[in-house]
Amino acid sequence: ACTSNEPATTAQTKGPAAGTGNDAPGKKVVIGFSAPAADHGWIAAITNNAKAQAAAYSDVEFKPVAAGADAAAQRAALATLISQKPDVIVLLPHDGKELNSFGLEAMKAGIPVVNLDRAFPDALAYRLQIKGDNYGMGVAAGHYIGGKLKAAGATAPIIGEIAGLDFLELTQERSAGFKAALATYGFKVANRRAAEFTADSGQREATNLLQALPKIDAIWNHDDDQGIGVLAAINSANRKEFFMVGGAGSKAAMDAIIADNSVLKATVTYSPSMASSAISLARLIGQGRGLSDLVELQVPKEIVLASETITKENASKYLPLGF
Amino acid sequence: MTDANPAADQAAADQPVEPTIPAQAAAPADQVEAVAHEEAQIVLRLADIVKTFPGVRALDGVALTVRVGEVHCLLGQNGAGKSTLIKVLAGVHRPDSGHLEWLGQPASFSNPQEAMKAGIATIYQELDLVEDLSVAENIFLGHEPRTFGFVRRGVLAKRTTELLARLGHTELSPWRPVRSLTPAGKQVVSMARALSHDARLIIMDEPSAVLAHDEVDNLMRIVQELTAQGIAVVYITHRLDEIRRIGDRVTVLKDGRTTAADLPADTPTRELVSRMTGRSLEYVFPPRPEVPAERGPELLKVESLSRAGEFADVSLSVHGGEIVGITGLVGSGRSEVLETIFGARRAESGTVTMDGRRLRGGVPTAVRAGLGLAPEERKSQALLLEEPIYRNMTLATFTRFATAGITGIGKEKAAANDIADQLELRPRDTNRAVRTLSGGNQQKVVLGRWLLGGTRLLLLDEPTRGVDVGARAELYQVIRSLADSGVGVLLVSSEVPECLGLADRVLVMREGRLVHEAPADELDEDKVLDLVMGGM
Amino acid sequence: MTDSIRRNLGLAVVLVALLGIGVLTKPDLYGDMSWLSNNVLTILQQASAIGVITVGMTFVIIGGGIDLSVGAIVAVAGVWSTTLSTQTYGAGGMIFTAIAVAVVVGVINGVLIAYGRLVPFIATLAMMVAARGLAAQISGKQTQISADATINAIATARPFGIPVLILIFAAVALAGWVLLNRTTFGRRTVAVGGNPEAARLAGINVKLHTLLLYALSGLCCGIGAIMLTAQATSAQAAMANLYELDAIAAAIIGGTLLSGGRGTIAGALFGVLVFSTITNLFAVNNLTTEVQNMVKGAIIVTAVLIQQVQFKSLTTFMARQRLRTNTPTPTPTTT
Amino acid sequence: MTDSIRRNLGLAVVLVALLGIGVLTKPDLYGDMSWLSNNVLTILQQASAIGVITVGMTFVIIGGGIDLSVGAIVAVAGVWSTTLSTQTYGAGGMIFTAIAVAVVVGVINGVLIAYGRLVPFIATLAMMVAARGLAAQISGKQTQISADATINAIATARPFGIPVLILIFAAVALAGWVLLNRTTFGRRTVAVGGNPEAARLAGINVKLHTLLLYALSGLCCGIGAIMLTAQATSAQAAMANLYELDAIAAAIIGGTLLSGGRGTIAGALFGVLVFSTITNLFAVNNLTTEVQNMVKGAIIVTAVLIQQVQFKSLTTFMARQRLRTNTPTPTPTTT
Ligand SMILES: Nc1ncnc2c1ncn2[C@@H]1O[C@H](COP(=O)(O)OP(=O)(O)OP(=O)(O)O)[C@@H](O)[C@H]1O
Ligand SMILES: Nc1ncnc2c1ncn2[C@@H]1O[C@H](COP(=O)(O)OP(=O)(O)OP(=O)(O)O)[C@@H](O)[C@H]1O
Ligand SMILES: O[C@@H]1[C@@H](O)[C@H](O)OC[C@H]1O
Ligand SMILES: [Mg+2]
Ligand SMILES: [Mg+2]
Repeated sequence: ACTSNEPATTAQTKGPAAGTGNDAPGKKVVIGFSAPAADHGWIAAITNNAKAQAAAYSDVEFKPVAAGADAAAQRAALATLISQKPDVIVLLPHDGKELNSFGLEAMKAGIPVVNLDRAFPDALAYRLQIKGDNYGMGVAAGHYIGGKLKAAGATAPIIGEIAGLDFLELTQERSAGFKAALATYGFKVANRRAAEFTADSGQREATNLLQALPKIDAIWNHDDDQGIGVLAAINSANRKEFFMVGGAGSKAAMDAIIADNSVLKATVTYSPSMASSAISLARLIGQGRGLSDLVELQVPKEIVLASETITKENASKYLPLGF
Repeated sequence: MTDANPAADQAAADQPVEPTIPAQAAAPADQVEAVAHEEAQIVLRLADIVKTFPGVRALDGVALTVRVGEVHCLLGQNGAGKSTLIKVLAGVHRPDSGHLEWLGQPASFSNPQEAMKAGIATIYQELDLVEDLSVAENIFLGHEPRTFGFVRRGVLAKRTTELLARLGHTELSPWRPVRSLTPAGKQVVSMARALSHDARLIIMDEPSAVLAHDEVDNLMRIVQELTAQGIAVVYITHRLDEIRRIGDRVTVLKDGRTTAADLPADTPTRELVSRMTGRSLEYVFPPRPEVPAERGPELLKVESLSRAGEFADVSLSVHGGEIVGITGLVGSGRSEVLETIFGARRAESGTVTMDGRRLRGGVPTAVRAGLGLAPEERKSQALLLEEPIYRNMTLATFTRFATAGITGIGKEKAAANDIADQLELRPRDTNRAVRTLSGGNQQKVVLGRWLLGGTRLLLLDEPTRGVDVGARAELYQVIRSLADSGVGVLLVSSEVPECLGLADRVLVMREGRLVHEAPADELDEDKVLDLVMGGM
Repeated sequence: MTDSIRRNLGLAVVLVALLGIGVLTKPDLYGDMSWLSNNVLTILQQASAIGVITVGMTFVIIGGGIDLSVGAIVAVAGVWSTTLSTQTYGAGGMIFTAIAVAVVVGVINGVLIAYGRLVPFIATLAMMVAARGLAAQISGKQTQISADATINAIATARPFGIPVLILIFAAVALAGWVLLNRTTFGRRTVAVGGNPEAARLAGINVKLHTLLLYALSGLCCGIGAIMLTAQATSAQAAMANLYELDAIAAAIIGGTLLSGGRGTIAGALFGVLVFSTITNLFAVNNLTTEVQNMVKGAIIVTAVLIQQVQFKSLTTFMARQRLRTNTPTPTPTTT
Repeated sequence: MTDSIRRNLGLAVVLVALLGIGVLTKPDLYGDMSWLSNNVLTILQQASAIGVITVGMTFVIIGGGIDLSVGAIVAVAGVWSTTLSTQTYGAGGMIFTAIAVAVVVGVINGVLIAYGRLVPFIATLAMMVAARGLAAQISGKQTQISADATINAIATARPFGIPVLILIFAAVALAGWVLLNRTTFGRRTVAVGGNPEAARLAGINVKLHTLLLYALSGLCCGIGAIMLTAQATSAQAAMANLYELDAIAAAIIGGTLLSGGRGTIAGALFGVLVFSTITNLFAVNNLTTEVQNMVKGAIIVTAVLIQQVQFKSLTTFMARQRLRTNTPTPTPTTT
């Protein structure tokens, strides 16, 4: 519900399931948390989810620090977080590579770091890495579009791509996955515009893309939040000869897919629910416990979420995860 | 940060530059016989110099010959091309055509530095100082004493002190920021800068315009010292008496051409004026009305006006039809009094009443009540340099020409053209940007603004500064006829004859206080000067 | 006036050149008249919101100031007007809210600068930071969807075939031109920016006028906020990102002096059009972001250089003409 | 001198006030001396790169210009110096590359402005866009990791307990002060910015000098790029985002006139410190970004107002003093 105006944000949390030892309150854990300042719905959902998940545990003390405008500001904020001696730190860095050194320092100082979403390159810099699969997301979108067009008998379809902030590595990974998947069908991207994850930039880039391609077969838009603007542009240009796939999995996008009255036919997930999971796992790490469904006594080192494809058929199942 | 010597700086800051009276008064100019000029060596010869600006032929075949050790005066109406000529000489402008011979050799200066290197130093009409540099840094800007790029501050200070001493201004600290100096103080710095070069020729473009009486004496003394050392001086002025005092020969420009060359300095005024203007003209003040002053009702009444640090306890009144002059030394606070009456500065105590009603709402209220101020510094205080002349003239009145907020440009232009005719503005085209006007013509635009009608009390601060003799007479006429039509005029002028000649009543100001008041015909120049200096 | 024509001639040349590049690189598209006319409308439409904001900015700059907060004002106005509670008042309520909020923020800028004597750069920079914060606070950092059909129609309706956005843009531009060139307000603006001391001594209330200029800029931002909200059918705290730079750049490219006292509305609009034409051209040619940026920098520099050459040679030419007509061989006087 | 002290007094008051707020809000932390001294080092360290860049910016602004491209120059220098092939040359090669690239970009700015007669705002804006594009091109939009231990040690080493970053910052600041106040270059910078016509008439090569100012700014950006790269152990095209605004704001808050001709290094550094102290205070108090932004805007405004009051009351005081000493009540004469 976050990409809408509903005041109360319905965060994705997971209450302790009955019958497992992990839910029983344990040793008190202070979890420090930092994510970039929210400038769009996905990031806002990350912070909300983390906060809500932490609140669900009586043995977790949650210490968030705002991360400011860039990696340098986030590093400064983390310096003050360290001085408050957290047991575990959950960190969604501005840039994984730029904050890699912080991860190394914290780990060296004995504070386990849970690296969320934007990955540290160095395995020594984190205790746990939990992230979405950006490349996989592009692959999912590519397969959906490729498969559908192939089935319709297209040979040289016109495919548009509206990416997110182009300077982010994750955007590069998504585009790479998309390109690779399309190639398996012998298709390629005719025009690629990069927006900034905001609705107005989405509108601007989509308008230009539509102008550049008088006829289109399919579009992949990386982010459902900017997708609001993309849809507005499509609507205002009165274009409906193609279908579109979104990204991330916002509630508004799922609603539109279910309603099936726009070009948006599917979205590939990149769920901010990973923040909730990160908090749960950070708690377990702090308490020295493992995942109850696994045999191992400790939380594993890496978790990569699968990017799933939401369509009209399965959307109702995913609706609770929509942000 | 710039200060090596904060103590000295502090001391200097505590002491506004008082124009000091040189210890030894210079011998009267007419008694100092200059070297025999006729045979003297020629340092500079110009012939057929032409320089055009977009739409204007500023110089149209000028000739000028300057000899060693002489004071060569350059005379001409506003816009005649004097400043342009000296800028050509100084390497600021490249002439379109013409010959320039320097020390007997053909020469051409493509930038100011070349001219300076060749031995030509210039004091420009518009003060060309850097406000946030110190006195010393301004004087030596571009040729600072230095080692490996580091300024040798000790040497710099020493040489500055020497130069200032030579100019009779030991009270100026070398490290004082130029921003804090009076216009006269700045003129001294410009002069010191010219002297800091080893110049064979020094050009001075209206150096006396911003100076008061005693400062002018000092200037004359310096010029004479220079010529005694064999340095030639080209001297531009609109004050004919100065030519008599120090000039050796005179070249007259009219419309960018030399109309008379090498006239003797004692050429009769009448002839000089007719060479300049092409007609004969009497340099006289308009006659005062038979019954002096107080013919109309009392318009302006000022009571015990004070501002700390500027002036104290100033009381005066101006009647309709009356011209009241205030004279005094530069820095005596006259401009501040005018600006405070006008509401541009807030009075700390005292009252200003117009037509019996108190003014307290700042400038807009004053303007609505019928006051108008022609300020002292035209560029910084009065003009929109990039805007056309007519818009500058109507700056205070354009709302009056407007209907429902929509401007009446046609009416504005017509009104501005009338004034331009009255004041002999040149060029006459009121669509031109004010920036392209000569100094004196810019001054006319400032005055023109308040002649546009509706003003009932005119505050004029040095209204004829830089205005040529011909236009001056016109201006006096205009001011007098305004008074005759019932307007009150409060006039500040550093030129005592102007004050005495034009005003009905004269107030003398010294160190922020009015020290004397008398009808103009009861005073003479000597008496006023005594009062100005402190009743010696 | 002549000045304005002369300047804009340079930018017109640039626009034509950009069109030429389009034709050369994509002859099929540019050859298609219906596509081309639609493309022109698209460019104008994309230029409309920033264009409106640039009109306000041009006034502020001519008046001797600068407004770094325009993007943030758009954001706070957009977000405030799309809260659920505001939306219950319908399109009228939303428009009123956007404009009221934007004007109030503009007035605060104006008060700080005119009466608090803050440097405009600093005052509006502080406002930029604060207003973005406020917008984030109000929106809870969510993208707020505009559900109002009337508002959203602003971006889609096309009375007489011309998009409403373009009509609004044209109306604001015309109003701005009249205000600057034909009213006492405009005259005061030039005076206040050109020489504040002279303006003050001529009886103009410089402080009040300065305040009004920032309020005017706020007003334009409010209008711009509605236009952008309609286009994106949503508003959020990060919207209109860096619009301040675009607006200032457009004004300056259009010949407005950053130091104040001089500038034209027409020039500023040409500036806006140059920018949105460039963006359009890049999209049509499918340039990557990085190449796009490098080329954009080069085009800006070239555009300004062309404009200068144009301007200079024309000035010289006109001066020659004038000289020839005005000075019928002056009769020489001799000594 | 007095002027500089007076101005900075205001900012010093602001810094003390910020410290006071820290003590009030977090007495436990600020009461702990070792935490406090460490915190001061942290603040200085965080201020160091932007501080170095601000020194260059201050020169440019005093000289009558502006440099909107500093952030982009840092990015292109940082990215160029961390390409795999550059890294093979070791720390020396990387430092040389960063500085050479930054200076060259600065020189291009300078040429465009001084000889191409482009408005500084437009020229450096174009450069900002283009240089970011170039940085993206070079890095392939990837974050490039610096593997060089020597470079990375710049951010971690602490000879005599003082971080190297702070030492570099101090050295650049001192050099900047000497350059501005004790050399002909610095004094001429004031002239070129304050009255270019006067500077030209005094025989200064205004164009060349202007070019050198942008080259100097480039140099500072090159140094800043190395410092930031060391801190992040990496470089990327989006690094030093919007540093131009921070640097300009710091310079102006520190009393540098945006119109040129006036400014101090010390003031600019105070400006930088105020900003990084604010950021630090927010982090310690864990404000959310939106509240942070709102409060930051308010603090900037308050800081400047405090500074003005300070300045004004002192000026009035001095004027009074002057009157008292100079005017020994002249005796009025009457007719
Ligand atoms: N930069 C310029 N652009 C256009 N016209 C100019 C420029 N400078 C001077 N002029 C014109 O050249 C003519 C000569 O001007 P100049 O300043 O030399 O006069 P002047 O004799 O010094 O007058 P004044 O006594 O008023 O100082 C005037 O008509 C003036 O308008
Ligand atoms: N200590 C000072 N610091 C800065 N400016 C000063 C100082 N003393 C005087 N001035 C300035 O010097 C100028 C001359 O002072 P003032 O205007 O009072 O003299 P005046 O009698 O009007 O002389 P004039 O008619 O030549 O202007 C004014 O502009 C004044 O502000
Ligand atoms: O900010 C990014 C978000 O918008 C995108 O959709 O998913 C990955 C995030 O890092
Ligand atoms: Mg002149
Ligand atoms: Mg005066």
